[in-house]
Amino acid sequence: MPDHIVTAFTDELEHLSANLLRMGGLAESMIMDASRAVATFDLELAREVIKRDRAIDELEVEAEKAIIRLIALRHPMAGDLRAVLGAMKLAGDIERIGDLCKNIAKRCLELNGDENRAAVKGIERMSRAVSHQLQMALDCYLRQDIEAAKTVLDMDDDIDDHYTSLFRETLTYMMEDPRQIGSNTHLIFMAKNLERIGDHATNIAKAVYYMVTGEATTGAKVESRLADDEGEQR
Amino acid sequence: MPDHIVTAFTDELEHLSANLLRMGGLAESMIMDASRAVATFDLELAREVIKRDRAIDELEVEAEKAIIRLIALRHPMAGDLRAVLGAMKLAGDIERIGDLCKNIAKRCLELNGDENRAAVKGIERMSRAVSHQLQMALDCYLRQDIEAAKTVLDMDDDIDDHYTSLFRETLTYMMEDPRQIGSNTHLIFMAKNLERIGDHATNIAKAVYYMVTGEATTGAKVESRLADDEGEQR
Amino acid sequence: MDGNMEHFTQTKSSARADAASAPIKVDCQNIDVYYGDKQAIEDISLEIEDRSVTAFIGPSGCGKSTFLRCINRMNDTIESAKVTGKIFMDGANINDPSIDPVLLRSRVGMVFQKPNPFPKSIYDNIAYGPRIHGLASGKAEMDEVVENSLRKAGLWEEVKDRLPAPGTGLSGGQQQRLCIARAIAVSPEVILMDEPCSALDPIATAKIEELIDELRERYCIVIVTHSMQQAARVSQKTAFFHLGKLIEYGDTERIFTNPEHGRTQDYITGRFG
Amino acid sequence: MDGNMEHFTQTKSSARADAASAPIKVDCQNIDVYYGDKQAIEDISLEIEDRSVTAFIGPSGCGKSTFLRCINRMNDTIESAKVTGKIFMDGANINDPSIDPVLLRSRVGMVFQKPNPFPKSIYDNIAYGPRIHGLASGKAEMDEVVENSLRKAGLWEEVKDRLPAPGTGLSGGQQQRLCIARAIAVSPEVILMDEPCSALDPIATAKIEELIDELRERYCIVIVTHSMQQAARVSQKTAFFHLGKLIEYGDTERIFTNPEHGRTQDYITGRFG
Amino acid sequence: MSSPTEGPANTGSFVTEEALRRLKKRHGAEARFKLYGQLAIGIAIVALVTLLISIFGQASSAFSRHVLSYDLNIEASYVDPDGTRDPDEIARNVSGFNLMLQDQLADEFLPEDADRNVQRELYGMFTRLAVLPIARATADSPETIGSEQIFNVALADDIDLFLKGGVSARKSIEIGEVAAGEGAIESGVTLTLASQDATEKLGATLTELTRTDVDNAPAVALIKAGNTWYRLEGSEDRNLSLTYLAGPRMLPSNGAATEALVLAQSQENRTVTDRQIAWTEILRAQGRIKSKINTTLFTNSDSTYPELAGTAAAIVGSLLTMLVTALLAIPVGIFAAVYLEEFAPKNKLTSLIEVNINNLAAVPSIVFGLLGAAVFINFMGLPRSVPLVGGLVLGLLVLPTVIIASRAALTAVPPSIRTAALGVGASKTQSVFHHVLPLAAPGIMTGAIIGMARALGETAPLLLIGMVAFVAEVPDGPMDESTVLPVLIYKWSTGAERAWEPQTAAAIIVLLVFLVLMNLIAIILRRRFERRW
Amino acid sequence: MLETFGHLPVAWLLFAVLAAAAFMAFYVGRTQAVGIARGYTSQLNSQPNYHGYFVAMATIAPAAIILFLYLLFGESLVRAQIAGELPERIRALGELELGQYIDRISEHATRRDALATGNALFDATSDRYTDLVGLSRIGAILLAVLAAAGGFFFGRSRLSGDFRARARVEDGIKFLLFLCAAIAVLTTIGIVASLLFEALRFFSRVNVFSFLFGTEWNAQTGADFGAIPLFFGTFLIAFLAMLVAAPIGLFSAIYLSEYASPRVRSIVKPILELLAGIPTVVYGFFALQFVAPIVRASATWINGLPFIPDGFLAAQPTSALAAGLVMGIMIIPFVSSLSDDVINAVPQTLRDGAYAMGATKSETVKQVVMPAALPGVIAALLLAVSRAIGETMIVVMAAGQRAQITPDPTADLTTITVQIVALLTGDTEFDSAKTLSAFALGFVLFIVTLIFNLIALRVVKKYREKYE
Repeated sequence: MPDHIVTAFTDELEHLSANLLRMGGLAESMIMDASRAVATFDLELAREVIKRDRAIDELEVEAEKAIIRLIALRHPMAGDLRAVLGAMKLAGDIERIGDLCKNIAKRCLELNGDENRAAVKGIERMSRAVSHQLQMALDCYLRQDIEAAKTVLDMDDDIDDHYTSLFRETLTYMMEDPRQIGSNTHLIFMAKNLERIGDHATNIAKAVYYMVTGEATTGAKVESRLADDEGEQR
Repeated sequence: MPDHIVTAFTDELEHLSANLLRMGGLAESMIMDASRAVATFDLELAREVIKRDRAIDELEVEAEKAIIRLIALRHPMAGDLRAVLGAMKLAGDIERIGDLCKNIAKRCLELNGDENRAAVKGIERMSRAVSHQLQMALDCYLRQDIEAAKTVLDMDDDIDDHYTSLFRETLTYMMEDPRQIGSNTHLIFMAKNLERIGDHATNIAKAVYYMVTGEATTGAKVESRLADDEGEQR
Repeated sequence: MDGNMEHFTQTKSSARADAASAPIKVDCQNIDVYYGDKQAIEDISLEIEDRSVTAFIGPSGCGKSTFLRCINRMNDTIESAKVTGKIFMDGANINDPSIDPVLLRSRVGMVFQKPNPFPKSIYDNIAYGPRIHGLASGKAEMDEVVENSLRKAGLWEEVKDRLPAPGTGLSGGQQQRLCIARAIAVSPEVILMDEPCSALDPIATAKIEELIDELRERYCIVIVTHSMQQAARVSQKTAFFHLGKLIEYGDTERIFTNPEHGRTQDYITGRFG
Repeated sequence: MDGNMEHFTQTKSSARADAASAPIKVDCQNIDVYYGDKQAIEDISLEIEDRSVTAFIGPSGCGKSTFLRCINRMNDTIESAKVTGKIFMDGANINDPSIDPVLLRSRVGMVFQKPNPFPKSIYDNIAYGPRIHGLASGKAEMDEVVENSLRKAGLWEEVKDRLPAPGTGLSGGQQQRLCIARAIAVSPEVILMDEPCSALDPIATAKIEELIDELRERYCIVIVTHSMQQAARVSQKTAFFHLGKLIEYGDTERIFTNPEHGRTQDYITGRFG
Repeated sequence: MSSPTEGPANTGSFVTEEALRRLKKRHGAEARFKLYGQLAIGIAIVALVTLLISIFGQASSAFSRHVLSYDLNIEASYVDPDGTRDPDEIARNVSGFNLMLQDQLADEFLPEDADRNVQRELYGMFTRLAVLPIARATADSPETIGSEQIFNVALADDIDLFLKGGVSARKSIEIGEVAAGEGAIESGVTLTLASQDATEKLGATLTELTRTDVDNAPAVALIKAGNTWYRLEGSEDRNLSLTYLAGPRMLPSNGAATEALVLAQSQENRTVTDRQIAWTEILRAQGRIKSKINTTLFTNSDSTYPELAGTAAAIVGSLLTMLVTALLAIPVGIFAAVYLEEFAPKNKLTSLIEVNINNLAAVPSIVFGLLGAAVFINFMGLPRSVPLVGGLVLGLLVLPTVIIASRAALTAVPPSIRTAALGVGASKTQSVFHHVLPLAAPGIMTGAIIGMARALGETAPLLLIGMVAFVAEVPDGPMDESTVLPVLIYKWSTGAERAWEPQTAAAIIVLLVFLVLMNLIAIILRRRFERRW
Repeated sequence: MLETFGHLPVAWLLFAVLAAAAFMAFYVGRTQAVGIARGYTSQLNSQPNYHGYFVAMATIAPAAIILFLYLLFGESLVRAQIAGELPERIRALGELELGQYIDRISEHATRRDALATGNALFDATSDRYTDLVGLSRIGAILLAVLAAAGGFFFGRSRLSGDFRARARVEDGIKFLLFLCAAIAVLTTIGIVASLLFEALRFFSRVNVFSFLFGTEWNAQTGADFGAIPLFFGTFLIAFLAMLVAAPIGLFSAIYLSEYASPRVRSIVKPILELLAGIPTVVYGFFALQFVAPIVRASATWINGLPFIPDGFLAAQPTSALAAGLVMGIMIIPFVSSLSDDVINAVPQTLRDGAYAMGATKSETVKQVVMPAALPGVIAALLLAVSRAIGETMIVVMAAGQRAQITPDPTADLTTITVQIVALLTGDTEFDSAKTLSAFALGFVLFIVTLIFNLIALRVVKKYREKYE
């Protein structure tokens, strides 16, 4: 697409999208760091991740302001409008991802370090998958690539499967060793959080799809599928 | 505020807000019904609640369309713009509330009916509080009342306390009776969901606050507090 | 033609159906317009729905006004203009030489860029059309026509106490509404508006837009505007013109959120040039 | 309000060059303007920042143009107009009788609603100002002034091959940019624009807006516009006028998202009337 | 139709029979209305064409003039009785030349004993001043005295008019050969024609022309038999009784060809006598009468004799007057317009000035004449009949016109140009003199020229300041007595002799040519520089 | 020496000297300004040229004023001096004769080739006169040169970097422009004053009422001054003229502005304008030579018809009808072009509005354009009437001289303007009632046309404002 006659408009849009990508990058690193903190029981790292959420939040505030500013002052239309509204969704989702990572890190502080290794491994594996999904989603935002966005949507099924098996597994450990119930519950919540991060990554992909095609993100079919992801059972 | 010269604009805004209130009403009833289904172990009611989420989703799709339409065709400014953007947040939050209720209902189907009554009672109590909070939030949206909105923000602390105690309680039950770990985990998740619903109600109040005052919802202080609500510990 | 008109009145009387089921009111087929040697409109075909507002947008000189003026044959009054193609209104080709443009124009009202009330009283401004077409057979009936037209144009309350005052004494926005009332007075079926708000300030503009929205319930309205925002606000259908060609035509909402054609997108988002 | 502004400008500064550090260029104090017996401007005080765009908006007849014309004393050319109050530009009160309005106008350029190039060549259009002010002492120097001005106005590439062609032969948008170049040629410090795009189509408008955005880096620009959207797009500060009074003045972003005053809100959201 | 106010539902009513009938009527009215317009324009154009045709028709005869080319024996006794050969003396001796011409003509055409009336008739074929060119030519080259020179002598205006077909309706017919002629030249001749037909033809022509005459006076026939001219006194069968008029004093020989010139009017009712006609015909038959382009119209000044009167003095007078007018009206008018349009404060006083100027433009021109008479002549004591006063009066007369035209041209310059100039820091005066005035210049010049054209055609005020005086000399300067073209036209048109009519028409054409030229310049200016905003 | 000056064509000489002085002053001023600015001319308040203009202005203006005053009063001074020097017996002659005597001296003295008359006193006075004129001229010129020099140095002294030379120069220009505008006003004052003055003199001899309401007019004999027949003739002819001009002019204008194609318009309009460009004297000739005989013949023919009483129509060689018809033709373009302007000023949007309502062209014209243009059209007609009333040459040549009141248009009638011309042509003395009556008539004419014009112009102005 050619540039706007008013270059400031293009600049602002580009600045917004760069901001979002920065946020996305931060979120990605938070996912990895949080899971590493869990796996290595690195409380320092966990605390650092918690702190890092502040940065994402600030970026989101900035992005939201920029978006309101764009809508109020530039009156974006057509593709531009979709880009701005999509960015709004994106910012919200990434911010939530940040929150969820922070939550994982916080729960990490509650662990005692001798949790079931298999479950911890599961968390780590899952976080890798989720992080990959987010990376893909951000990539398809950068490239405005709807084919990639569709793949991201598909990836979500795997993550849900991960979560379901992790949930079952952890439940089993809990039954085996009731003393571990407390920390295992935290593990379940971590898994749940990762699963939610996956959902948000999916949302990002949906937003990209909307931006590019103009077709509603909230299209009935896709929506219902994603809403169901809420629960771990189907 | 006087009406717009172009009455169709006022009409559309009012229609949007009516829609949101309808959504809110639906969500409110879903909270109550879901908790009742849990308390009375009424699987029929649970199934009905699950079905009802569809209606909220549809309303949200409609609201989102109306919002895009408003932004694209009417170019809302100042208060109108805030109302529209706020409505966008509201719609998302209420839709999430619906999802969470559906999740509670779904988990209800997983229960076996002989869970710890105290915990179930706890869920019921908590859902009453949450429902009340949501009602208040919607009310302050209807009346655009920032004082009420502030009260809603305060109410969230109670709910968090509720959740924390419920979590501890259920954990104790789980340790006492490992066979109940599965269903108790569901109860914990239900409580977590209710707590999340409370967060969304808080979000609604924040949105109202933004709509009316124009001060950023994402104002650093409020934001950090709400982000912390994410975790059950403080 | 008699039969046609009857048909028309029937479809009209079938109340205000929803916009979606609105029948086609004007069907333009392969319209070309030449000014001398210069081709101003190139092969435009377009169906305009009844009881809705259709907006023509496009950069200046794109031919949108020229095309609008085809619909009531105002181009006939320009010496050098030549129009080819067919425009069916209720099945009759209005470009047919047998159609008297004088009669046609009583069925297709027009409102211009600059408010142009006749230098007569407000009353006479409205009564002029019905008078030349013999639409009212007495003073009482004429009073009724005048009142109704002014009411429909949302001007009655503002002017009812000074009907004998000159129309040129009104404010710009009121003048434009007076012109709309004047157009309404001859009970047209189609109302053409050629940038009706470009000479008005935002408030008067908003009032006219409100009026247009109300009139949509009874008339087929076509509006040319160089303000995309206005097109977005008032119209149900939007046609985008460029260099005398029709680039894209469709639901306003779609055009402004998800246009199909790259040129449209570029124009709407301010990327032209 | 001051605190707010500071807060705002700071958050903005992360995105763009800081407009906050811009000093005050024009300081208007208690300006009243009378046309005969009619008071057109009532006690307006306003500080205009250097190197930024300040937009004046308001319904027609609100006095925004009148106020603009105080800044280069164009109201002096209207017989019945009487201006009181002080306007300091770099510390000197320009309303002082010892100030020659003619010299003032060479420091405060003005661009008008309708593009008004002189019916001379493009070159002479630009060269006229420097010539009467003795700003260029030879042909070569003048050529340079002309080229620089045209470049700054983004017109050089389009017209460099036809400098001797008449300025009136350009398109509307080009003419307006020519007028801006002409204003720039006398090296003004402030540029006043009185609805510079109201006679132009959206594309030409966008180009002018782009130009204004570029010029902001060197000049203090004040623009009157009846298009709120335009004010939103181009300005950093916005002043809302109503019935000759300044209702609200502040950062554009704030005015358009969160105006303090009810009247501003009503006007901006289209609730006036 | 139920109620017309129900909205579009009743639009079908437009195509009722009633509506169609109305439409037909409306289109009928349309056609009639258009016809009125065409008629109006038609009438206006016909009026113009009639006017031009009638004037050009009249004038056409004034542009040529008949002269007698006469070989004159310049006799010293007449022209230079003192024998000084002083050119001035010779030139001044008009009566000598005149006498010489008369005597030599008498020698050729009259018998010794011709009575004074006949002599006067002969001399009446020339005006006294007709010899002026001969006198001047002789004065220029005195050596020609005593020799025979061929001169073109202007014929009297009546003779000229006769030769151009004027004076009286007439018809020339052949009436066969002479069968017999008897009687005496002095007492009357009886002529017998060869053919009866010819006699009848003559009779028929006589009655025909008698009928055409307004006064119903009997027609007159002049008979030419051989080279001798007679007047027909009566006829009986083929016998015509004739009176000798002119030509060889001999009876016609048998078989000589005869012609009859039948004139509708008898000589009592016309300005040319029978005998003069006869002489004219004889001279013409000899080829000594020539038609020449009438240069005197341009070279001569006014004269009491139409054939010698010219427009030279009036043209120069007009030019001098216009010069004064232009010097007054154009700069003052433009400056005044600039002041009023650009500088004058808008107050009661200036609006009064404005009203005053507009009124002044519509004040009847004769009032300016009164002003001139009262102020310039009576009060200031300036001489009458001089271009200076005329120019001043006309200058004041066209001043409002120039001001109004200039103001219109100035107003036509869009205000945006002024604000543009002010906007780049030009002063008011600079904006006016650098931008507005140059742009308005074509319009101003057009207005000025049109104003001058009006002044050129103006008559009435000049009558009142005495420019109607008889001026025989080309004026030297603005303080010389002079007249102007339109006044000359007025004066000539009141002349008693009919010959003044074509002369007047010719002068009109001269005036019109000047006006057309000026308007042409104005049109070219307008065409070339006109700018539409 | 004095004598030489007394005869010199000083005007040209002075003009040249002043021009040279101005040029020099300009150059000096400009150079000085450049010097002040040291090359940075943009530092100056005004451009160097304006400093030049200022000095030039300062130099010429006082000199010009002195010379102008000299032109106005110089001769009076000389004459007063001469009058003072004349011997007692001549001074005792009385003002009028003394004045005439000095007139003769002055005339004699200013004639370069004047010969001595032989009258010693006269010749001496004449010489003295010449000397005095020369002296006064030298004085005036010296004064002017001094003033110019003073102005020059004053002007130079004012120059500085801050000096607003441009403003001063522009004030000067504005004053000059104002003077020019004042001339137009002075003209009106002159008209009113002179007419009023002479008319009052007339009314001091003839009763106002007998002038305004008397029905007998015999001014040439100086007997009767009842102007009613003149008023009647004037208005009858104007009425006849309007009868021709109004419909034709109006319909032409309508046709041209509304119906005619640009081509037809471009041909017909100049033709109509041609009618306006023809001098009135030509129309007079046309009326006299062409129309009057036709009118007379027609009248004779009508008189000859059965049922028409003998001598029903006067059938005079000059007649009101002939003058009226031709005047009507003359006024056609006046009406049509004024109406055309007015009709064209009606905005096209109004027509579009009517067409868009389904009006036909003639309906648009009759019901929208003409009502909108009506004030303007009425004003045009009023102006035309005023023109017809004031028209002179046509009536002078074709209307006749007989002051009578008759409704018969073929009779010869006289008008105000005819009588003015008749009374004032040829040598006139400004003392007789006969001459003065012309001014009284002129005054009436002026007032009547003024009223028409005022009304018309007012209407036109209102009309213009409406569409601006």
